[in-house]
Amino acid sequence: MLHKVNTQTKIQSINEFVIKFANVNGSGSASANALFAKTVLRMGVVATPRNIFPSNIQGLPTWYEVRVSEAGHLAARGDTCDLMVAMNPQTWEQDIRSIEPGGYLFYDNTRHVAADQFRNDITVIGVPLTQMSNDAYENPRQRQLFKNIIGLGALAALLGLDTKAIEDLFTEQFKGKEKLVAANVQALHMGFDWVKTHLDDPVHIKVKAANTVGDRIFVDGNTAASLGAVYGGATVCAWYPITPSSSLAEGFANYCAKLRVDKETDRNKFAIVQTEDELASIGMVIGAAWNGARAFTATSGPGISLMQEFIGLAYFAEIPAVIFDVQRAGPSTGMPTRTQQSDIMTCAYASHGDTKHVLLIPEDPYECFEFGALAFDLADRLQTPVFVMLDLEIGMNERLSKPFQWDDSRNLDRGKIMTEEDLEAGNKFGRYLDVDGDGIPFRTYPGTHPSKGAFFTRGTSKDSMARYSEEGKDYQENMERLLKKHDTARHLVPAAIEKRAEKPTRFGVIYYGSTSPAMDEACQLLAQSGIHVDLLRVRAFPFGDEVKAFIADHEKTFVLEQNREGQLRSLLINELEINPAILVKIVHFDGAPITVGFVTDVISHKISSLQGA
Amino acid sequence: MLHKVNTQTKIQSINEFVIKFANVNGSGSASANALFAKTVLRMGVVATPRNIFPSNIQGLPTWYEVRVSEAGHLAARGDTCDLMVAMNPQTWEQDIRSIEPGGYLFYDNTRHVAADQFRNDITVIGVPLTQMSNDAYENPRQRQLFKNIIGLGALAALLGLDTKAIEDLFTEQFKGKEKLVAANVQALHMGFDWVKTHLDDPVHIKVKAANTVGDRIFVDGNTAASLGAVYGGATVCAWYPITPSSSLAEGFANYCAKLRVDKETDRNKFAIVQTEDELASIGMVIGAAWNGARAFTATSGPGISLMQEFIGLAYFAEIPAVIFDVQRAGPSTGMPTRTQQSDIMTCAYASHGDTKHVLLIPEDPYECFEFGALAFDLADRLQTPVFVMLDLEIGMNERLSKPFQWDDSRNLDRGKIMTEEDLEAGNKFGRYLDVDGDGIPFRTYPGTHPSKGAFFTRGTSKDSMARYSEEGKDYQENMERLLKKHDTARHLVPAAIEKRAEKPTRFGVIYYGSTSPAMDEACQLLAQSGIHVDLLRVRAFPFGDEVKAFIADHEKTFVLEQNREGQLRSLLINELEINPAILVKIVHFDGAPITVGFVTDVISHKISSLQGA
Amino acid sequence: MTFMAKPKFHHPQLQKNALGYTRRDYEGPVSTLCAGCGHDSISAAIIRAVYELDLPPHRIAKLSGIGCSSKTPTYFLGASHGFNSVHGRMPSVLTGANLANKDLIYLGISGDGDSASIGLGQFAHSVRRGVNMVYIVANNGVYGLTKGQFSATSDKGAKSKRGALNKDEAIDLVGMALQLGATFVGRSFSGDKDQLVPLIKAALNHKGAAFIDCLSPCVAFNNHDGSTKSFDYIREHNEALNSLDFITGRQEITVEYKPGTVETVTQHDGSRLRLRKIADDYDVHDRIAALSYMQQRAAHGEIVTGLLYVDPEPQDLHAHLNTIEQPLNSLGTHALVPGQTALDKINAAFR
Amino acid sequence: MTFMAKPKFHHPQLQKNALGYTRRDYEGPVSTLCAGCGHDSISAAIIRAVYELDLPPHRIAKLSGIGCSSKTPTYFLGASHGFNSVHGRMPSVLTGANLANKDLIYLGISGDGDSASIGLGQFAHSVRRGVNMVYIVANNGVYGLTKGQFSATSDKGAKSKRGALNKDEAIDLVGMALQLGATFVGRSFSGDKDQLVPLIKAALNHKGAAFIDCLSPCVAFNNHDGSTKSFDYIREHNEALNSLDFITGRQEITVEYKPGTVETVTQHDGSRLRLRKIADDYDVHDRIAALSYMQQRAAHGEIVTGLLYVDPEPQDLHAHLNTIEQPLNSLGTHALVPGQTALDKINAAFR
Ligand SMILES: Cc1ncc(C[n+]2csc(CCOP(=O)(O)OP(=O)(O)O)c2C)c(N)n1
Ligand SMILES: Cc1ncc(C[n+]2csc(CCOP(=O)(O)OP(=O)(O)O)c2C)c(N)n1
Ligand code: SF4
Ligand code: SF4
Ligand SMILES: [Mg+2]
Ligand SMILES: [Mg+2]
Repeated sequence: MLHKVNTQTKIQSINEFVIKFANVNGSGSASANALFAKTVLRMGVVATPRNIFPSNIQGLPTWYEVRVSEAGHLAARGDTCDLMVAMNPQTWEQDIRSIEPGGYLFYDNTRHVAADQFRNDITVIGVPLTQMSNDAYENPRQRQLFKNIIGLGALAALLGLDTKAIEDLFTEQFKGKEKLVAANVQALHMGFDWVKTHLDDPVHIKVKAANTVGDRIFVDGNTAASLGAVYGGATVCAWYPITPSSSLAEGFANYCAKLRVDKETDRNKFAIVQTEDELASIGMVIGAAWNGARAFTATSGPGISLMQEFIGLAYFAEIPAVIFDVQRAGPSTGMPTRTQQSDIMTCAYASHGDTKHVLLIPEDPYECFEFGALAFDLADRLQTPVFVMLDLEIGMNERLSKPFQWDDSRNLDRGKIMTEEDLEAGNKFGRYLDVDGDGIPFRTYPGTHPSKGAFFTRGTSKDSMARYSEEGKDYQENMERLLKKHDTARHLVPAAIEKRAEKPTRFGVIYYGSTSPAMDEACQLLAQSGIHVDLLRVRAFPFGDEVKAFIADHEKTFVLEQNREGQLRSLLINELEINPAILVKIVHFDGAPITVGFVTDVISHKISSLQGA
Repeated sequence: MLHKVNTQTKIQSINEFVIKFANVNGSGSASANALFAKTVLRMGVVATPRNIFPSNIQGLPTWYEVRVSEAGHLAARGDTCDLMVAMNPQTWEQDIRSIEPGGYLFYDNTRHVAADQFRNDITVIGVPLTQMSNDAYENPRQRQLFKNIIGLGALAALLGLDTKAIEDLFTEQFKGKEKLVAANVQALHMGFDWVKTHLDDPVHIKVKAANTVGDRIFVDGNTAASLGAVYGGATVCAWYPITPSSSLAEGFANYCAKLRVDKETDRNKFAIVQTEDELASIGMVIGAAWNGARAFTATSGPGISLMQEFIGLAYFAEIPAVIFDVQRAGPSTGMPTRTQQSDIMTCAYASHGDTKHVLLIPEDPYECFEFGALAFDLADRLQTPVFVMLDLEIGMNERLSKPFQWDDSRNLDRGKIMTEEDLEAGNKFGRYLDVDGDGIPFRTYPGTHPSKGAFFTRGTSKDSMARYSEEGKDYQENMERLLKKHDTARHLVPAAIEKRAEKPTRFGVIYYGSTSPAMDEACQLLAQSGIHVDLLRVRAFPFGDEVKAFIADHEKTFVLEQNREGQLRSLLINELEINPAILVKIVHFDGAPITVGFVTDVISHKISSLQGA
Repeated sequence: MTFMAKPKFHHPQLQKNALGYTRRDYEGPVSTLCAGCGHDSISAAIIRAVYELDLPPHRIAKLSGIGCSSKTPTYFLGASHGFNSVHGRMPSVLTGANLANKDLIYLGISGDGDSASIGLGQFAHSVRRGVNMVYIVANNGVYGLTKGQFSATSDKGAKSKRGALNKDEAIDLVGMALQLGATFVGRSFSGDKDQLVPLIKAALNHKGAAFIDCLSPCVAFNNHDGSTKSFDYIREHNEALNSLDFITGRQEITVEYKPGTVETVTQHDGSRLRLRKIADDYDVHDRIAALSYMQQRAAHGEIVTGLLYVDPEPQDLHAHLNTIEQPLNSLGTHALVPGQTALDKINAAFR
Repeated sequence: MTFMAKPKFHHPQLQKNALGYTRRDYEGPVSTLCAGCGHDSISAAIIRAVYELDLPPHRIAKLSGIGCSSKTPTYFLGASHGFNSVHGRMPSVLTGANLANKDLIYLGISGDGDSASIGLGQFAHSVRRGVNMVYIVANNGVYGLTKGQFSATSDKGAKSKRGALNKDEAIDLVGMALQLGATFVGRSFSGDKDQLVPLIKAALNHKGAAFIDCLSPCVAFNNHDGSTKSFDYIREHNEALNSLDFITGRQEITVEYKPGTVETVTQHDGSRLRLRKIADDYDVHDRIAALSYMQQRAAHGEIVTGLLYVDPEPQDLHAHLNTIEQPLNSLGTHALVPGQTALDKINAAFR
């Protein structure tokens, strides 16, 4: 039934809106929600979903927010939605509050809700989902599951979704289980028909088929990164479960099972160990990498903290090790299911003593794949730990992304390895000799040659021939070579990407990682209101010359990040010797993904106050 | 026998010289060496010894370097010495090399050394120590031990040491074992008499009684810090052995055994646990501190790395925890018996996520005591981890220091505690409520009240009433309060100490910790050559306003530190928003203590090149 | 199947114990665990045990690591201070807390992932130090909170919900605790309150390292066929060694049993554990025999439950450290700070 | 007292083994340990074992943690790659190395502090995973390198050099290894080469997790009266279970023994362990009995040495993981990178 509650001008929109599903976790709503997003995509309209879920398994509130945008915007728009599918009584009040004026509320009116529980400025659509489901099904599990599908059917009718597309998705999902397909189709139409029968097109937000998706794929960053690890030639994965990184390791296991089992023998070209903790994970990675396999771990903040001692060892003993850090809100256990970019400093300077590490910072699933593979080449070339810095927002949400690409002529770059043949040929080998002037020495794999090339690896100081040494000179030379190596890394890591504003401007913005869609869209909005900023997306540490040049080119550069301290800004100041006065810190760190609204507001404010001054 | 080897002008000096003993570790030379330093001190002349020892137990080279300085200089002078006591054939060559032209070599000529093993520009004094000892003693252990005492006797004769002072030291050392006293006195005179009989006063370096020691005490920093912990009211110590921090925990145990055993019951007012690792150490400290005891651990770099996760917990859950970090050369295992100041960044920003910690940085044993006690008050007041940053140089070497002082009217400041009475009186309690606007909330100890004041402590996000919360607003408010608390800390920690040059200058120097004596002396030397610099010794992080003011006051400020990266400089730039261009990095990081020579040279060079420019 | 129900009591909530507290005074906020989770039954058993022992709730400190199991301290004894620390490290935090104040009762709650994987070292060392505590592992053989990976107590050959087989040897925490010198060792099942509640009561009165391995099925991720930690599997393979009555020093023993079938263990504080033996030849004071009995039965697929070992005269860490009677956290300036006079002597020794 | 001597061989150094190597080819640089340290004797035993087994030195990887014991890999097998990692974490590094290349032999050297204190968790988990390795703990009951603190294997009641008494329960690594499923478990004494060398040889040929607890006195800090890890104490309390001959598959058995006194265990690779039994009723294949025997004897103050347990058909981690025959570190682009065609399919699945 439709409550007409003093409706204001209704929001009218085709293919540009935000819908939010408020659910209880563990209630089986997730798959119906995902169907919604996929259906929109199948209709050729960009849809970007975000899961907001608690750190618990069952019974607490979760939300699934979908931004539908024919214009192609992928970012979280702001704190509000246009249509709320309110299925969770626990959060009813806050859910109602978050609807835009003129927006819509969709709810299950099986249970009566008093009139004062609504708002006057929204359109309320009640559909008796539970009742329909209970009438149609006996089994409690079925009742629960099909209620969600009935709801989807109702939404399809209200928003003009292509039911054929949904039916196709059922067919793909339940391949071989035709009965299930039929049952789902039936439930879908139950909801659809109810709306068509009882309501008179109350929702003026619509999805219309379009052509903005193209060949893009819909995938989450953890899956993409795990595939990157497969293509990067990783054979050893040692990991310990932790939100939001577990699905990266689990994704690797899935892809390996598909792509890396030897056809003839049915045996595995990979080894995956779920370890007892993060110390063991990174220890195994280091052991495997020392022994010539490509190895990685995936973790999040607490794991990074636990790995500190070992990371220092890998730095000082010069062992390639790839670490995917899917960042979440810290410090400590923090908010395990919320997103943040707050491990930047911890990773860049990980471990006691003087260290400096290489970070790769992907913006989306495409780069998760690309950097995921690249990390292994870089680690081998540089013989040092390489961090790939994802965050929960990129890692655990599916989103549209360029399709993955691979150059089949590309070979794994194993870096400077001295082989048995090289040794046999009499090549001089000193494990820590800087033969090429780039700070990167040669290494041998254990077991290479019966009498040459063996060396002892240690976390203590040594001379260039890898002999234990407590000589100040040996120590200092080695430490300086490591700095040189870090400088070499500057030229190997992905360069920052610049986007110049249409009009010349004194203002630049530096941003990175999951901030990217919000920044891109905000930049357009700002330009529309006459505010122009040049953009630089940093993709790695150490920073290339282009970063310094960009900053030098602007009177003020805003550094936009999702942490409290402005950690990348600190890195920029410290490593590029920048005057802090010209780098303006902008931070968003409440654990929710940064929104277009936030970015637009804060930059326009900052600029107007700077211009006022 | 005295080899007169083409002697140049001999070094002539009274009470100003460096003597170095080259020994093999585990050979029992340590106590004779210490007697040397103490004798000089007893003669009223300042003597500062440094142990340079390997990371092993027996058989490798060690050195004991003593700077004798009536002028009172405590720093390492440079890489050379005036008199080398060369008792270790393994290091003969480098030992000979390190003697200043015109200097002296003292060696055991029982074994013949070919003439080409010496230098032409030094005076060589051979004394048949082994032979004398073997002639006089049967037992191999006695032979070994008394050889060292015979050597001391010979040196006493050569340098003019007061044998009475040495004899007194024997008497004190072997109180109640008169036989040992007599035996040692005999050996001493054997050496003394040999020199008087066979040599004609070849050494023109002398020690003469003076009056420059005053009431100062001769003690190492670890011992001082452990005493600080006793006076600071620490009752729980959880530690794991690691060089160079073990003697701090062991010192605490010693003092507790003396000062903290209940007379009546013979039971302990302290609990010390040698844990299974550093994670357990910091975990116990956190548990004890949560439960209202003052607790600490002592460790070094690798331990700090292992503690990272727990440190983040203590920060976020706001638990006082005192951590003594006796720094050594990193990264990784690095050089465990060499000194460095390279955990500054790791400690200041310890753990993943956004964190910021309080550091206290003592310069000498006096401040080790003072800050050792103060750390507990600060930790309780601020309810956060407090690091006391020693280093091997301060921690493990005895040196002259002001005597320890205590104000008997001082009470342990337990910070904001809500007691049973407060709760009973109806005071409102919310664990994370910022009632006073300083960011510091009240806490209750577990078990305080039957029905009020209990709360749940966690590493996850919470609201101000300590209830679990994943709300962005609660999270952000809490994180901002923590920043406010950090700002409050600025006013509570020891202020930096400024020493203005005699003449106005454009140049300042910031330094800290064990760099202090070298800087002080260098400052005098520079002034003598017309170079004036103002000094600021930073004693804590966060930095007080005086630090910012000092930097603002100077065109260039040199930041002098013992690490590769210039870590304190990074902190200054980052936290005070200083333009890096005005902070000049000067680093010394080969693991040896920074020397006067280094500081003088590098500052005069930098200044002349700046003035040239 | 009472063990499947959420902790709802059939008894009147408002009956008062000797201290005048109702059972509600021992409860906490509503649990956020899955409906039917074994862990909630353990919480209920703890509430009952503490209530029945007439312990003032605020004199108990609850500590835990991270995991679904480690969340439970939020849901019981709301008037107690609690500490949800970091993953696998509850034992050290508890040890420290215990050092600070020997007068509280320390209840450590952990999971199998928390204690047998990441926390194995801390578990072992806290036990061998004899920390006076009740250490309960809510053992479901799986990582609940991270959604169903094997834990180190998963049996070799056990099947995960997704069908993977576990190939690693299982860690038997009871075996470890016995080897490491725990002075009270029991195993129970969240579904068996009659066994679990007296076991917890006895452990709470034990003045040493008391360890209880409590099987506690995870209905979300480890309650399927092929799991060896499902409700059904445990019920079928449970072999109770003995059943226990816990009698405080104050209480009188009323019921009489036939000689031989009952053993009474008197603890240091006068409380008694009355064991009704089921396995006749089992000696609850023989650590070595207990260990080998456990292992033999385990090799036959049996899960032995009950009180497995107890030392009625345990020594705890405070005894080893010879600490004073008064809690360390109650000592003030006067007791702790030696003052300038002492310092003068110390200074003199350094000249 | 040969065990007191520095590793100097009475046999001619230059005699060649089947591979044409002399014993010198298995040595390393001069040890920097204290003269008389038990650890040096273990190094010597390793050198002899590897030499006599005709193993090419470079096919062995030596890994260790931190401590005097962990330094020893520098001093033997100079032609092997070595890895002196971080304190207590050798097991994970070794496991990773093993995963990368199953064709090398992995020799892990650790200390009692390294394995029983900080490294207990990694020790336990590497053992329960069945990593194919020889894991030797040079057990001196003390922290040598940090100058004499108690380690977790110090016996309760043992006295430190400074006179302090240890109050904590000792951790018995052999007991742990047995419980955790090690497939080869032995204990020996650095002073008893005749026992130690064949034990190491047998372990090197064992294709699973082989653990040897080797008592190895610290002459600097734990060789005094009151120590239970001194040379004298160990010699007096040593109870050898059996003595072992290791016979490779190639060798013939020549000497005959009376039936009953000798047991021959044939390993998977055809090598044989010939055990001359001293304790008659001891069954080297019964894990549970072994454990309880150990503990019983330990309770009587005896240190049982010898081969304590062996499974002649062990399964190792690679078997569990079903990895291919070829070492993973030898796989190249072709074997590992699926290429664009596969990617096209994957992309399609995401539309
Ligand atoms: C250092 C660290 N690593 C990983 C995690 C993620 N994590 C949270 S709970 C958990 C496992 C919990 O398993 P268990 O202790 O058995 O508890 P259960 O949920 O099964 O009751 C893990 C791995 C974490 N919180 N901290
Ligand atoms: C993380 C860390 N903590 C502490 C130390 C200091 N440390 C070096 S060796 C050692 C103990 C070694 O004892 P053990 O393993 O028994 O070897 P031993 O020297 O007795 O052979 C310790 C605590 C360290 N290197 N790293
Ligand atoms: S996931 Fe398992 S362990 Fe966690 S609450 Fe649910 S049933 Fe309990
Ligand atoms: S200190 Fe002990 S363990 Fe270390 S080398 Fe010396 S004798 Fe061996
Ligand atoms: Mg579990
Ligand atoms: Mg040891």
